[in-house]
Amino acid sequence: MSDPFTAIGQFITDLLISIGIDAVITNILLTVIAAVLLGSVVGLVAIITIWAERKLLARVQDRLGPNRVGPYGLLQSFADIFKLITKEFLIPKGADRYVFIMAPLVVVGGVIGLWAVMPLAPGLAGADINVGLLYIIAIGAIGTLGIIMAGLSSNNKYAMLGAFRTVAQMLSYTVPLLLALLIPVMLAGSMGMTKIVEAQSGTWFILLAPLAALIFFISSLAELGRTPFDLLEAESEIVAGFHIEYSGMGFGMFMMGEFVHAFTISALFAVIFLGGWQGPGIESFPPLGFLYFLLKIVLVYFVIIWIRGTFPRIRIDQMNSFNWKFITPLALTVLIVTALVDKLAVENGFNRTAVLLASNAIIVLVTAFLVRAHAASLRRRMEVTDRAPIQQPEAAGD
Amino acid sequence: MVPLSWFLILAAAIFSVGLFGVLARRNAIAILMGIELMLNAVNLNLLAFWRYLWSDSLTGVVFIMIVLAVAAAEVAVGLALIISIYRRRSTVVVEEIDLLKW
Amino acid sequence: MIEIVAWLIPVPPLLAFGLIILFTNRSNRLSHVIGIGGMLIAWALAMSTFFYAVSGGELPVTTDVQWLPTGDTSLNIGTWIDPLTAVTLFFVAWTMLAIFVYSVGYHNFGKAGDSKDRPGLPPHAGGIEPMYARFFAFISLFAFGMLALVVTDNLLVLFVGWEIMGFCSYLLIGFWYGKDSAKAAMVKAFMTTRVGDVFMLLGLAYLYTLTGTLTYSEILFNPETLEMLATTPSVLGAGTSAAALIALLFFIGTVGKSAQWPLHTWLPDAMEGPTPVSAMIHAAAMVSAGIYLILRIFPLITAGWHHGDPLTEIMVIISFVGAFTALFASTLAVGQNDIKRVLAYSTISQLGYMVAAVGIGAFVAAAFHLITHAFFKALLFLGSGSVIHGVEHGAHESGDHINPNDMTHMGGLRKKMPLTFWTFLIGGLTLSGFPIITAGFWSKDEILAEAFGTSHLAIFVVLALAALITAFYTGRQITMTFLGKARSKAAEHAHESTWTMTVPLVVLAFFSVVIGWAGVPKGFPVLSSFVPNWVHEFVDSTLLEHSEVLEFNPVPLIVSVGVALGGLLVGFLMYRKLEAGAPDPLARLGRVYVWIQNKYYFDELYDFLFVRPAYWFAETFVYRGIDRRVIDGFLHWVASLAGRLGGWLRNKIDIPIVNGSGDFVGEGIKTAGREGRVIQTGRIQTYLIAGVIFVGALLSYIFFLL
Amino acid sequence: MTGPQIIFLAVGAVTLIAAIMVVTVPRLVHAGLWLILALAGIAVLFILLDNGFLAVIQVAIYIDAIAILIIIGVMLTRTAMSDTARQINRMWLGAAFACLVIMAGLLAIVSQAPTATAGLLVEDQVSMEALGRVLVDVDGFILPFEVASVLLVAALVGAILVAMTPARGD
Repeated sequence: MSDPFTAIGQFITDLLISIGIDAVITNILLTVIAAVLLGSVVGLVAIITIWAERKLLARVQDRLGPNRVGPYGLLQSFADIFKLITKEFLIPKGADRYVFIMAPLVVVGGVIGLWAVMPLAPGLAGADINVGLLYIIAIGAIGTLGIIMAGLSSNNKYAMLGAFRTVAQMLSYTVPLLLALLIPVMLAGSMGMTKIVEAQSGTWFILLAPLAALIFFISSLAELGRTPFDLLEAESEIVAGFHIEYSGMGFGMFMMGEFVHAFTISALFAVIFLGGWQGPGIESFPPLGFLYFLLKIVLVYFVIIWIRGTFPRIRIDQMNSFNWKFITPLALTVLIVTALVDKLAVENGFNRTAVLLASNAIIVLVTAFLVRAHAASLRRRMEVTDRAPIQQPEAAGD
Repeated sequence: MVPLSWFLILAAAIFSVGLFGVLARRNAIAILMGIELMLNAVNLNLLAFWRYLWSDSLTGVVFIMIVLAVAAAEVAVGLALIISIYRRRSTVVVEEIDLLKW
Repeated sequence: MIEIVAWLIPVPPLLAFGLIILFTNRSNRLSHVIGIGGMLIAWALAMSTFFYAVSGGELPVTTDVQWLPTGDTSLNIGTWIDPLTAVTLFFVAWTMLAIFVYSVGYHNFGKAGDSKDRPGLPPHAGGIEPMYARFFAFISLFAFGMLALVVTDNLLVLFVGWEIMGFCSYLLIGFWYGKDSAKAAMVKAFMTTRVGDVFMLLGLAYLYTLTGTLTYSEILFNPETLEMLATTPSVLGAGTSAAALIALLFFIGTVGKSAQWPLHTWLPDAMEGPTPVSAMIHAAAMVSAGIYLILRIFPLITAGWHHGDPLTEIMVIISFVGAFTALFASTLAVGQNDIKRVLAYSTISQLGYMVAAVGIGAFVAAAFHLITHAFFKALLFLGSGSVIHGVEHGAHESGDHINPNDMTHMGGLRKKMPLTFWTFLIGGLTLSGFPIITAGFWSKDEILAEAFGTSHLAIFVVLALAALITAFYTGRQITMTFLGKARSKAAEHAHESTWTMTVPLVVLAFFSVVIGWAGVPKGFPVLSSFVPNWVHEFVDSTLLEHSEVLEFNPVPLIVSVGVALGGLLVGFLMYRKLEAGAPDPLARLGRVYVWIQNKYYFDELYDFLFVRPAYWFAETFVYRGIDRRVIDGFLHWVASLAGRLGGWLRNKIDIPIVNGSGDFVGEGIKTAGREGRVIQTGRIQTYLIAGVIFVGALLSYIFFLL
Repeated sequence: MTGPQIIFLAVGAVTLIAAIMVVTVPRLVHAGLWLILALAGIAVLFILLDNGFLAVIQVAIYIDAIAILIIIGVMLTRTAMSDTARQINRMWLGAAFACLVIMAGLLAIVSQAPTATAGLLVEDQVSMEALGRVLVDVDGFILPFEVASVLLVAALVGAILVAMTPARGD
């Protein structure tokens, strides 16, 4: 019982062959089964996370949350899904029909596609390719495409504006995200997801690269379009953003895409910075790794919900300047410093964790000092110009 | 195994299609798209040759990476130019951008 | 180790200058901390160098690196520490440090600034100087120039430091550029010293063409080079050697820098600057630099001359200029009522002593007097600044608006400003050469003894006379300023200055007394058995050819004591009972006094001789004659000629021939263009199609037809 | 017909059709979306050529960046040219002829191409590490690599400068 997943796979293969199916086709069938299974499970996860999110948000806001349907309102999400399915999927007049229909599919497909390379437990990963992280980046941006398609095809200016904002935000925050991801790649020496998890058998990367983890987390929030970066669907400004014209299951798909994306990002964070399925006892019983992985995902997801419950939304000019003037330069600095320090530390026999942590701490201190100095100068300028506004909101990305 | 010539024929076809886009489209952005198609056809060609004839060195792959970088730069500058022209002259039709004609 | 220290000495003030000018000029406190800190570091380095030198360290310490290759030769930059450098560093560092500290109090640091104060004008209500930080930047740069000049090992860097100081003195004399007089003074000082500097540069160039080097060790301490220079006839021919000509050119630089007759007129006007600047220019740095230069090139001046020989022409010139200046300037000092101007003329006169000493070959005596003079003159200037400061405050309090520099309005300040009085008294006595206890006595006595001992009686008499007058005006100044009764309300309300001003006074007073004891001449009754003539032995070791120590002779001693005491006494007696508003007792001299008060009309003479002819020349000759008539006329002639020629060419050649053919070609091209322009659609796509079809044709040719 | 050949034919057909749609559909937005499909097809062909890395890069750069940028460009300028306007210029017949000429020329050259079969790939030679090393190797491609990075920076700055809204009063 050392590797149950292989054993199960072997069992199914044997079963199919015993029925009399060709070995090649068996292999293909097995892959298809695994893919469908993984996709469905991940899709279903959304139902649970929606309930969890509503419940937790309610607690944060001192409310009860869903509590009518089922125990603790557990069946609330199912009720919602039934409602959405039974509603008509309206296609607005003048809309670009096929693009309009395809947009939610692309969004959900892009998100679920990410799970193809996610290492779930020791020896259990959809496809352990050597450019896993790059794949994540590439496929992760497909969602942007879906949003653009939705915005374009809706024949609605709010949808269009929402799509613009989304694209601007997502493209911008991909830069620090990529830079932050390069650091774990450097530390692990590979882009393969399994290799990255294995490299964290000793120390999790969040200890080696806390700043990278923070940058990754923030950029991911922006990619997700979650609070505080939820200006793509800021109701007060652009009603509901790109999915304003969607109803029924089309809207449901976007919702699902969003929640699954959040869940996926939590999983990614767990894999890259929290050691994935690493934990005590996995050598003797590998399925334990899956449990650890799930626990870590839940932990990160909780933090995301927590932030959603407590942070206000930022303005679009703040979103842009925060990215280009703060987080991207910081990510670059951290990348360079980590590369140098890691190389030198390993060569000179220092304790890697201590040195990297110290370098991160120094960067934090310097950054804090610079930010303080900048704020002081802003304040001075404000005093000089008296009550004149410091800064006109810059024109948005259009 | 796929014969090398299949790749080359496909690449030639895509290249010609892209060239047609460049030659016949009126919209500047559509012309850009045509150029992208041509570049991709070239990339396909390069990779096919690399795989079939020179897979012991990485020259082909590096060449493709450079093409990718150039393509990215080209699109960025090209789009910037188009948008700049659009702002000043409210047109993206290349036939109407003829200030320097005669 | 000591080599590095020598390199580092000028650096801190330069850094301080940069820091203050670029970064800290908004913060007065930070600026003076940096300025004084820089000077303090430089002082510490200079002291360590000095003590290395006097404690028997191996001298000279020298280092150099290549700076500027110039073909066959290369200009090096380096340091040179020998006994002369060491003692110069000693007094420069001390006096400069004192001046830096003194400036804090002088510019009223810590007092609130008056809103009416404007940069470029002295603060008028005792508030802080508006350009406080800038002042420290300037004096830091000045200190850099001086220290670089002292520690360098070649004449080129010496010249660079020299010019930096010239520039700084320009800035500092005109520090209060809002005053017209200050503006005029800064220009005058700059232009006058420039006259000397040009000659000095000529000397440098000449020296360089002859020897191919400007390094001390290769010229001044190389007997072969000196011999070569002494025997080479100069470009002037007629018996003057190259060495003499170069020395003369350098000496003219000194005349400018050290304000010797006839280029002395800028120095009294330079009193327009703040008093620390006066002290800086007249004691520690700039004028000392002039003397330092002729001491430095002493081997060059005396090339081919040996002790006991009759003086060479160049030495005669130098000693004459020096002695004349000493007497001449001291008489001028008598007629001045401005407390700082008296000191200015006194400085000129004392510098004349040193120049005269160099002229008669008394190297050690000149160096010794340079040191003592630096201390006591800095002390006197800072003391006078303290007095002016006190009287100014008194003027503010009593509302009695008088010129705070004018001694006729002072009197009785002894009680009001005791510390200033005692230190000023020490300085004054030192200046006049009060016997035994003061340093000035020993140094001046040594010069007189040298002049007497080497039988240059004319020089001796002139200098002794100058010493008498010096003692007289010193007595006059002290009496008018401190003794008797207050002759104005301002003087009654004067009070002592802050500690930052008085502490430097005390330090300088200490040195003014003590330094002399290092130079008690050999054979002096009683005393010489206690203290050796340390200065003579140490400083003399600078030179290759050591001078013999003169036998002790009581005549100059008696003369010296006599003139000092006599002068002081006469001064005291004459001015003891000076009443407010009463005419100066010297006015009884009649016309002579008027001449003295007007500085022998030298300014007017120069105005008449140089300035106005220059204006006239520029206006009448250059502008009207050359510019308008000759050059403009020529241009007009050329222009009209060109015009006429052009007309002819146009009518005969251009229109029929050139235009005709041009029009034909142009019209032809135009027609061709009109017909052919349909091909140019302006659309890249069209061209591309054409290009592609051509490429296709080419391909098919290559693959199917070849 | 082996598996890869079937896949190639399917993907190649899709790619070629997508490419033709790119240059012919009147709605530019659709052209952009077809472009994405064509680029994705190329990426799949890259995988068929045993270079997963370039396939992922193709997706990341062409689809995520370039294609989306082009679609944004289309959206930004969509008022300048309505989708019902003529999209093909008057000389399209000439252009088509020229393309056919080029295509014929290329095919003629292809017909002379060697009929090589793919050798086995040595895993070390396609690994990213090897690629990374050869890119910064002095004997490798460091100069083109650096030049390309300079080009990218220049393009970045230039694009911003060109597209920047001119300051008021300009």
